[in-house]
Amino acid sequence: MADQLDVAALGAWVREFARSIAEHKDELTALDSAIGDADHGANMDRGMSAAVAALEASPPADPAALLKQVGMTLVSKVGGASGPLYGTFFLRMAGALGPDPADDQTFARALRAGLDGVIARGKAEPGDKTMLDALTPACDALEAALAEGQPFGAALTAAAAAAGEGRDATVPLVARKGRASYLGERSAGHQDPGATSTALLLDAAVTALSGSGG
Amino acid sequence: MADQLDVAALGAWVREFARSIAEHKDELTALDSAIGDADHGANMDRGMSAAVAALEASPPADPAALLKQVGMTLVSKVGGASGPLYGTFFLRMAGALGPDPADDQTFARALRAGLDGVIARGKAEPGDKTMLDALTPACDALEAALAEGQPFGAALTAAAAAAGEGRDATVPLVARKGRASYLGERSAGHQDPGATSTALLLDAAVTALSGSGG
Amino acid sequence: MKKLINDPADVVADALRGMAAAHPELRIDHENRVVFRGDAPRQGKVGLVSGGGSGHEPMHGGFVGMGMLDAACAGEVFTSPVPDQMVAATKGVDGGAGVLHVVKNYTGDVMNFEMAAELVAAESGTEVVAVVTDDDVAVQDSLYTAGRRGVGVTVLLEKLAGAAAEEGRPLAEVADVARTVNAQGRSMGMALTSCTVPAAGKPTFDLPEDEMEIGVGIHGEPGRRRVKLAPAREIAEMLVEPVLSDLEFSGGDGVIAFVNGLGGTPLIELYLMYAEVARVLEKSGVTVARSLVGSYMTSLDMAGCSVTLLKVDDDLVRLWDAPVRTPGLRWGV
Amino acid sequence: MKKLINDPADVVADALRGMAAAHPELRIDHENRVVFRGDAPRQGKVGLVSGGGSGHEPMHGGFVGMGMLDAACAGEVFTSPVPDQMVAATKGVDGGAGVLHVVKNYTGDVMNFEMAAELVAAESGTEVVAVVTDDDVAVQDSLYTAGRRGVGVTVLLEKLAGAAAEEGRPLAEVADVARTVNAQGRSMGMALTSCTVPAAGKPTFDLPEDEMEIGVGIHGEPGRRRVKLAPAREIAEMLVEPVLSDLEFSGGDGVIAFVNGLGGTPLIELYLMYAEVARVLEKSGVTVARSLVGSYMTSLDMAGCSVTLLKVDDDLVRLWDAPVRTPGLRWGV
Ligand SMILES: Nc1ncnc2c1ncn2[C@@H]1O[C@H](COP(=O)(O)OP(=O)(O)O)[C@@H](O)[C@H]1O
Ligand SMILES: Nc1ncnc2c1ncn2[C@@H]1O[C@H](COP(=O)(O)OP(=O)(O)O)[C@@H](O)[C@H]1O
Ligand SMILES: [Mg+2]
Ligand SMILES: [Mg+2]
Ligand SMILES: [Mg+2]
Ligand SMILES: [Mg+2]
Repeated sequence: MADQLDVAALGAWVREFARSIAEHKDELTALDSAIGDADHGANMDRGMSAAVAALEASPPADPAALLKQVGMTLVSKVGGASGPLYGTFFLRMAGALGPDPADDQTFARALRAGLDGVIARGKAEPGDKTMLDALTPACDALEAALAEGQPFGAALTAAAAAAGEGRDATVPLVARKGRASYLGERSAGHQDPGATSTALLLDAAVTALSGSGG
Repeated sequence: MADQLDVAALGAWVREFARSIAEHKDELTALDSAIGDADHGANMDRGMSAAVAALEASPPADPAALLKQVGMTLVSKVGGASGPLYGTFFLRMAGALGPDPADDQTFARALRAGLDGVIARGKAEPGDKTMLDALTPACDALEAALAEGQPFGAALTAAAAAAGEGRDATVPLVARKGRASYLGERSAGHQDPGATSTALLLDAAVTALSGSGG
Repeated sequence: MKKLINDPADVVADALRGMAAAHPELRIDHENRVVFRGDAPRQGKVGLVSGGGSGHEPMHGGFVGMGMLDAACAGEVFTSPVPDQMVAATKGVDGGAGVLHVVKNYTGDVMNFEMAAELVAAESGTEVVAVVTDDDVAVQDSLYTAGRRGVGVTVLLEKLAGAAAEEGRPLAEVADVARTVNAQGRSMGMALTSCTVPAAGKPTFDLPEDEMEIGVGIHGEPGRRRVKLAPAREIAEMLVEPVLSDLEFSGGDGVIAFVNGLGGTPLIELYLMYAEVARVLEKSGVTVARSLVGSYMTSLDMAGCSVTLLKVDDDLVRLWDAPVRTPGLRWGV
Repeated sequence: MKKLINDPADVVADALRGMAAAHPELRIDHENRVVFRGDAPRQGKVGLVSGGGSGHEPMHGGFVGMGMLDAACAGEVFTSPVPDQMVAATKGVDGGAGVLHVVKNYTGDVMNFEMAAELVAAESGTEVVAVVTDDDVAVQDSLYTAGRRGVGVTVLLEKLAGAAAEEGRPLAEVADVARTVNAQGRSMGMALTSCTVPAAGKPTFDLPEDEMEIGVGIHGEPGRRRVKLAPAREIAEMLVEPVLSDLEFSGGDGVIAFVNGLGGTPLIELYLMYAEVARVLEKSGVTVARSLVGSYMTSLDMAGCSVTLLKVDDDLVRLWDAPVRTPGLRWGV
């Protein structure tokens, strides 16, 4: 079934991401303490709680409206680097989705659009030790798996695994973007907080969307 | 020999007091940390070092001049409560001594004059948990021992013992004067720093003057 | 001990060098450690002299200037200055109209200022009046003790009496303003951490992570009681209630409300405390005529704050609003 | 965590309530967390808007007022404000002569201000120019990185560009002043202790009793290197040397020398540091035209300081001396 990614499914994804962020809040802040300013957990949790509250308060009618609402909420509630970046990510995803439930390919294209939005907004490249280091391999893996004809659930699992590997691979990197870049060489040896929250986003997709794809 | 308390002997007393203060500086400051502002060691050490330096720089000609110089130095170098109090103590002692070497009785009278000066300046009473609680019993003991006809060394030893007992007896007291009074009941259970330095003053007299008296 | 200092013994001298470099409009007598107004003595104006131990900056040196003090004597850290300094300051600001000594009620400060006044009286015809501040309600007032400490009211008094002197009022009136301010002001402080005296090298007292001291002064002396850490709104009550129950503050022309930081507490927390203090005052029917929020009377690096309330009338409000130009307080000029 | 706060989540809102209570001359939009000049918008005057994460008080809200900012947006602690706030601020100060955004160079701040400018452009005809400060020599400048942080120069820029706007200069000239200030200023900071972010509840980094961080910013991020504690005179050299070797400061009309406290450091230590900084500058042939010593851009309760030097000419000195009336900086009025 290639058209199961409806507003309910995407809403479940957003809720699962919010739950997971709340669960990992302290871990994200601890990572941000080592090479940043100790607020990534609080930022993401404030934003995703607000996104879920907005879903409750005014349930969006379709997938595009839902992700747009999430993006707008993040832009107007988070601030910092993660607010505009995750906000742009969801807004661009929304722009790539129509009002109808999405199929696997549409979802993958939307994820890529989100990634492009993050690049346009933040001007980082893979290897800069940012969330891109999790998001880029995740997009690549999702597209590759779908191209190989894997089922959506398996493709998402591959994407989440790639995101996790990308997150782990940030450890040895010297940061070139974001706050961690101020540390120069001292940023090496620490995992990037944004890549960590992005890996949680992909894990949430596995949990919430695996049963929905085609 | 009742006229051995000459300028050399009194100078030795002042030097021995300065040495002892320097040795006990941290202890005095620790006592003042518990119920005051952590400066009694530094205050006394600054003052007595300056007093000794002044003795070196311009050696006074006689006992009165010597103790006056010490008192003036303390008044103009120490500040805080101990500066005016110890300063007044030495100035009043100086006033009670003549230019000639003192005998035992004259020394005892001078010590009493110093004590009266501390009372006049600080308006405290025995039992207020101040240096008076060491100085008052020391004066009393010195006078009593001399009245009994004890030799000067033994009388000084009795005075120093009384000062030590007075110092110890400050522990349970609730302070009514000085900074410790701000603590109210919480000042009980701590030894008074000023009574402690005063006991050192009497110990220094034993060390430096015992051989000089009659 | 973590401090931006050189040798602990040189802290006061080194800081005065910095003040001199940063404030060419002041004249600093480094030998006597007196900060003078650049234009002291002002002929015909009552001279205001204060001073005390160092470690409370900007008090007192930072309050020297037009509309406030004419000179301030800097003692060693937490140690009253010596009479020689006060004599030099008094002579240096004597413009023929007499000199007011503003003295905080500590045994050492009172005795040293007394000795200075005796020396001035013996040496010259300068008329000196001393006013002693003793506004700390944390300390029980009694004839048989050293009495209350002088704390936050001192800052307000130096501003208000300074304005009165600047207006040209005679010594007796300036002293009256000072006495009125002391009589109508009360303070209470608290500490989250101890301070560290440079010469001592370690914190004056230990305070567990979950406790605070209520009723501290400004010299690192422990407070009246130790209690569990509490939210700012409860701390505000612990500080304001004893002040309000010591003196009637409601009615009249209102109060100057002063939330003071003790040196290690950032401004964001002081504003937050002020919000809570203002709430308690409103609940209690006390009108705020003017307010002051900041670290004006510190206790080295101590984290904590104090609250001072001063009952004011029209005249005091006018004196408060009068121009002042000092490193620490500046407005209307 | 020892702080004068209520719920860590409410720190910014609570502190803004305190600012509002303490400064009736300002107008605070609590919903958008924007501090406005009471008389904003001023017709015909270029509007100055800044903002950033909270935890740096008095920056930026304390610099709102005559001669400096027209509005400041307060983000969460150490988190850039969101575009909605900046849009509200920009609209609220638009007096028809355009609006200058003063943005510190942090990824979040830059992106949020960019989005705000896009929104303003889409919604209205208000002309907006953004100037980004990036004066921190602790960070290597490179096209391939986020670049240098904006630190101490921001305070000086807000004063100087604010004075230019107050004089009635047009947007392009005000922006020129701002760009010149950023181009001619450099800073370097150090920490004796970490700060504690309220929501995190514990120090951002651990620093042993005998070590300090050199090259820190104002968000509790660790510095460039960790070294043994040193006397103030050596610290002054560690801070001033990299600044002097990054830009030629000698000759000309001299510099504004700014020693800034990071929140947990008392004024006595800042004056002491200023004495040492002045000594290094004198030795290096740099003339100090004006100075500023105090805690103007803090990093919560961090103990430490930063040094900023700004090359000035006659015009900048005149703009520096021009009247300013804000909670944080006040003179000449
Ligand atoms: N230019 C950028 N492009 C992509 N991601 C970035 C960029 N800058 C920072 N990030 C991501 O943002 C994360 C930090 O987010 P957060 O802590 O919420 O914001 P801030 O850095 O403003 O405190 C970093 O760990 C990094 O993954
Ligand atoms: N009024 C007083 N009369 C006599 N001694 C006093 C009085 N007040 C204080 N002292 C003595 O002074 C000592 C403290 O001296 P010091 O610490 O040097 O000065 P300060 O209290 O000003 O810091 C106290 O321990 C006490 O013995
Ligand atoms: Mg962060
Ligand atoms: Mg003491
Ligand atoms: Mg003292
Ligand atoms: Mg942040």
